[in-house]
Amino acid sequence: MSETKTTEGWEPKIVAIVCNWCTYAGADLAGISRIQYPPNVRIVRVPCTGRINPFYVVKALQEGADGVLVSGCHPGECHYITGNLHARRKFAMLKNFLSYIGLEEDRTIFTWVSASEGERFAQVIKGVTEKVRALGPANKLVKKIA
Amino acid sequence: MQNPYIPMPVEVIKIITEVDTKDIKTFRLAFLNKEDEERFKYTPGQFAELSIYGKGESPIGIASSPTQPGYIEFTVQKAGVVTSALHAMEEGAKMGVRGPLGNSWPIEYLEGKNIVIVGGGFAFTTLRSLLNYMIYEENRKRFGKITVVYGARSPGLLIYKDELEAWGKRDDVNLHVTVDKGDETWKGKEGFVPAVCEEVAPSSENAVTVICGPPVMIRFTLPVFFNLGFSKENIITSLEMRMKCGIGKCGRCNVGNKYVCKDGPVFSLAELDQLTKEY
Amino acid sequence: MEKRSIKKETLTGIIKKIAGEMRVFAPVKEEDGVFFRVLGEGVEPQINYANTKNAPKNIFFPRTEKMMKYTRTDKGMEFVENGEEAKDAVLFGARPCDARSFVLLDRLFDQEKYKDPYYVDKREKTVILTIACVHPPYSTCFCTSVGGSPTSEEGSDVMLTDVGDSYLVEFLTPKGEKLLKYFGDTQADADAEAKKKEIAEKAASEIASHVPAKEIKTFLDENFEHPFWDTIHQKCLACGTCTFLCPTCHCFDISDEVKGPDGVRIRNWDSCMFPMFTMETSGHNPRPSQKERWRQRTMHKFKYYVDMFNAISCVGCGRCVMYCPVNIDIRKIVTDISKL
Amino acid sequence: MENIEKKLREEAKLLLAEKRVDVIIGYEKGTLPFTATPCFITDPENAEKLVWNACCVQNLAKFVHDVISQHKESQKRVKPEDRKKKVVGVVGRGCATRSIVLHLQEKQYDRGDVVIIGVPCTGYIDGKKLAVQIGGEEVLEGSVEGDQVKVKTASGEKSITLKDVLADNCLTCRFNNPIISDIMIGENAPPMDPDHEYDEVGAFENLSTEERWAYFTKEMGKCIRCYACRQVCPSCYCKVCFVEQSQPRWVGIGADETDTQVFQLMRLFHMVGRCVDCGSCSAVCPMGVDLRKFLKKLDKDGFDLFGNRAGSSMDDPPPLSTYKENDKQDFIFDP
Repeated sequence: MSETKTTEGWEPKIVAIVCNWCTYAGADLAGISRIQYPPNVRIVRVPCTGRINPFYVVKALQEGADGVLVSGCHPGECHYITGNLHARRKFAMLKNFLSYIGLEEDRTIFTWVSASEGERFAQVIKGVTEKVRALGPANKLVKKIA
Repeated sequence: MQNPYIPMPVEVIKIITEVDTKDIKTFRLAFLNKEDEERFKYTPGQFAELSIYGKGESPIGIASSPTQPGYIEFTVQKAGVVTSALHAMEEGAKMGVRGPLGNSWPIEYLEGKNIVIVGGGFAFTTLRSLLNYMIYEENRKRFGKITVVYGARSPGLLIYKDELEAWGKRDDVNLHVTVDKGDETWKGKEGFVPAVCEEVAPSSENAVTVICGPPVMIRFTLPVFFNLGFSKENIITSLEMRMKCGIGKCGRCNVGNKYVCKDGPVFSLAELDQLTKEY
Repeated sequence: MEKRSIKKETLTGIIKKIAGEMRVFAPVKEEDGVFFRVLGEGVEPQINYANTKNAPKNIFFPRTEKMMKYTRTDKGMEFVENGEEAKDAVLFGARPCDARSFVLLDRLFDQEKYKDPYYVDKREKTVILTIACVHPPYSTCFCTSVGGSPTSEEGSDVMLTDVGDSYLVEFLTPKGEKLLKYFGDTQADADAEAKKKEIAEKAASEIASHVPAKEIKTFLDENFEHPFWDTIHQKCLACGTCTFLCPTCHCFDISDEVKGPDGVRIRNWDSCMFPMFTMETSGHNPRPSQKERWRQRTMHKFKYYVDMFNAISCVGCGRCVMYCPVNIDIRKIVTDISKL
Repeated sequence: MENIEKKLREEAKLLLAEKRVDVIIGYEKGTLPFTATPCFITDPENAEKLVWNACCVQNLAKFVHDVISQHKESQKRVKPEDRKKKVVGVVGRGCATRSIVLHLQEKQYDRGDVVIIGVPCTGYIDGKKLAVQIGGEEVLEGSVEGDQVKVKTASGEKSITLKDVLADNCLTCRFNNPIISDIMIGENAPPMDPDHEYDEVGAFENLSTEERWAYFTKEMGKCIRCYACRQVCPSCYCKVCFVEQSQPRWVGIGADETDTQVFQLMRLFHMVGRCVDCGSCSAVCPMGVDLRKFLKKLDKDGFDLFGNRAGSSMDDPPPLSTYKENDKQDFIFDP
């Protein structure tokens, strides 16, 4: 960790794209239970991880997110039966591919959090924030204008 | 070097919702810089690029008349990115206008002649500009008899309702408003524009007809005017094309050896005959 | 007209010297091709090359260009400023066909009523140094068929001709003479000029492709509808390779981009080969298939441009012939039309 | 090869004459040396134009899709009882038939809409490799004689070993014989060298993150957004590509280099389980962007993770349209 890029006053911006039925409810539970977690995530709620176009992840990165988290129901618990299983394939490919073209592996993170896992949600956010913080501000694929 | 791509800043001073479906609105714009208003000297039939920063530009016919100083008006249907953004605007919003662009209705040619205006749907905008220009007190005597046939699909889709009423009361404008299908409150004509034109049967004697409307209306109206004896030189219409630059550079509105934005959009039928059928 | 003679080996040095003082665009070797690029320090300008892959039009008319900037305020987006103004520059190493393309583009971009300020500004501030083709670079070259020649001076401010052991440097315009000081004091002798004349004739005679480009206008005038158009497009991929590499294609699109509080209006190359080019918001497309698009491209180059600006909008560089992925050969199209 | 060409012409002529197909999509000689170009033959007499050689580059399945979908579109304006079927014949090498399999799996048309004249393939010449071999000179004349390529340039004649100029995807091709066909011309071609197909990807994976990023940005920096790669790709058949969608607009087209990176990245990603490694996109790119370096990675991962090779069998559906309960999920973050 000799060359970790940290900018003065910089806080990681993380976009969390989560499914409505499990992870979003999990986040709710974390809130209701007053479990503390870092304020670095912006949550985008979608019906199901199966609905997430991989472009969402790339677009978030291009618009300046330092990290993107995608989280849905655990396998077997999808509200739409198999949406997350389809998503799992997509994200396995996407994560490998983004890493292959030279993006830092920890910029994109995938996980499962169920509706009852408020604690796990907080742990995930903590973990993701730490990982992204260690990477420093995103500078690849980030759109600049003017 | 004057940069023809830079819009002039304007403020939306009034928004009028024209139709029941709320997807056609008239925007009244006032220039923020006085000198821009001077620069923007237009003739009925011309258009301008309405510019919403961050969304882009959209070419729209000017609906107001140069005889109405202090503002310009555009009647816009909500369709694409820019027009949707425009429809989301509120009075007081700032935007840009670039123009006036294109040629215009041939005012000089129309002078001293009887004029038949035929409009359908919301394509009536630049015809309204022309009509208001002609009936302006100082201009009225320059033109002969004025007949107007204007149609929309339903009463709720007629635009400029207040003006229609005012024009109807004038004895120097022969106005016929029709709808494809009326409703319980509608007391006017029912029927398609071509049929009404046939019924009204304006004389072709020293007359010019100016037509603007959906392609299908134009297609069925033209034979009516041929039968009435109008020559191709005396049937004038305005073309629509996808445009970007508005000044004959970007190439997309190129039809034959003309650029619709620069050499048009107004063409007589005689001129259109010379043009390749690619519009 | 000033004429100088320089030793061949001094040319690179001269160009580098100019590049030290102003922006120089020059052919530069990049991987498997030669491209016009801004000549950076330590980079060798190519002198003995056939022709560049990209046409130099991108210097005056870049693939993407800022037209204006705006910014978000409390009252919505507000205009901030125009795009950047051009600086004095030199375009070195254009081939006569490419130099000629600017004369054709001028007719569109530099009109009396509407000047395109972005193009005109850069064009006016750039001196064009052309290297005459002593031999036609490619067998696909057909400049002589469309009004040019391997030694055509049209569009050039300075022309360099390899006359054996030296370059004959001809300063053709006052703009070109601004560069006089870089080219020494050796006046060109009559010998060099005679040599050049010889070269011009020889080079023109070596052009292998002959295309009846001027003869097809009458056919095009009358045959907007013709079965010929029904098949030429079949294999076209509807990509923009031909139009993007063409030195005279100039169609563009204008679009807005925003990020955070900043926005720009930019223009980008567009292509009549793209289905979306003429697609209207309503869904109506006046040129609904590749057939109409190919007819447009052919007509625009060999008829409409002639009608409008009295010149064929093609300089015969052969790039579209060489790089079309499916080998749609404009030479063949023109020749086939001439036989109809 | 000549024998194959002769038989190909005979079969094509017969198919057209017997009206079993309405058009045959094949290759004909181009106007430049070493070019063969797609052609559309409707008249049996013109079947003579067909060629089959190492200059036939493009994946013709693209045109099969285009012709059939355009025909179907045009039939929408015809009364149901008057609608006609159009059968397309196509000269199908291994990769083209893989694309057709993919089209069939993706329900783009029916098996009965296409008649495949299968041809064995020994690879095509990569123009860029050839250019390197002859020092960037223009090819004035050229021919392929056995395993030698004879080239004439301004500086003289040269003979090059065919294998040295074959496209990379051909050299390591696993499916150089048709997957499916209705008529097979000639014997199956000998196998190429598929054992090494992922060598390049493996080497690239071993580079550092920054090296990979540098390469990606360098390659994408060449792109001029002419979309030739997309247009030539048989798997890119969306009616409106995401690049051209305006509401919402997914990706910009100019100002910033990341737009081009994102365009390429997402187009490439759309090829998961759908790229047949025909090499057409790389072959047509006027700027020489190394697209295959990235596409091959998707192919490799698709096989490693899901055991799928795009279009290699009618029974093996595209991997992203299906799933297995026990798919690997070691990438899932577990705090």
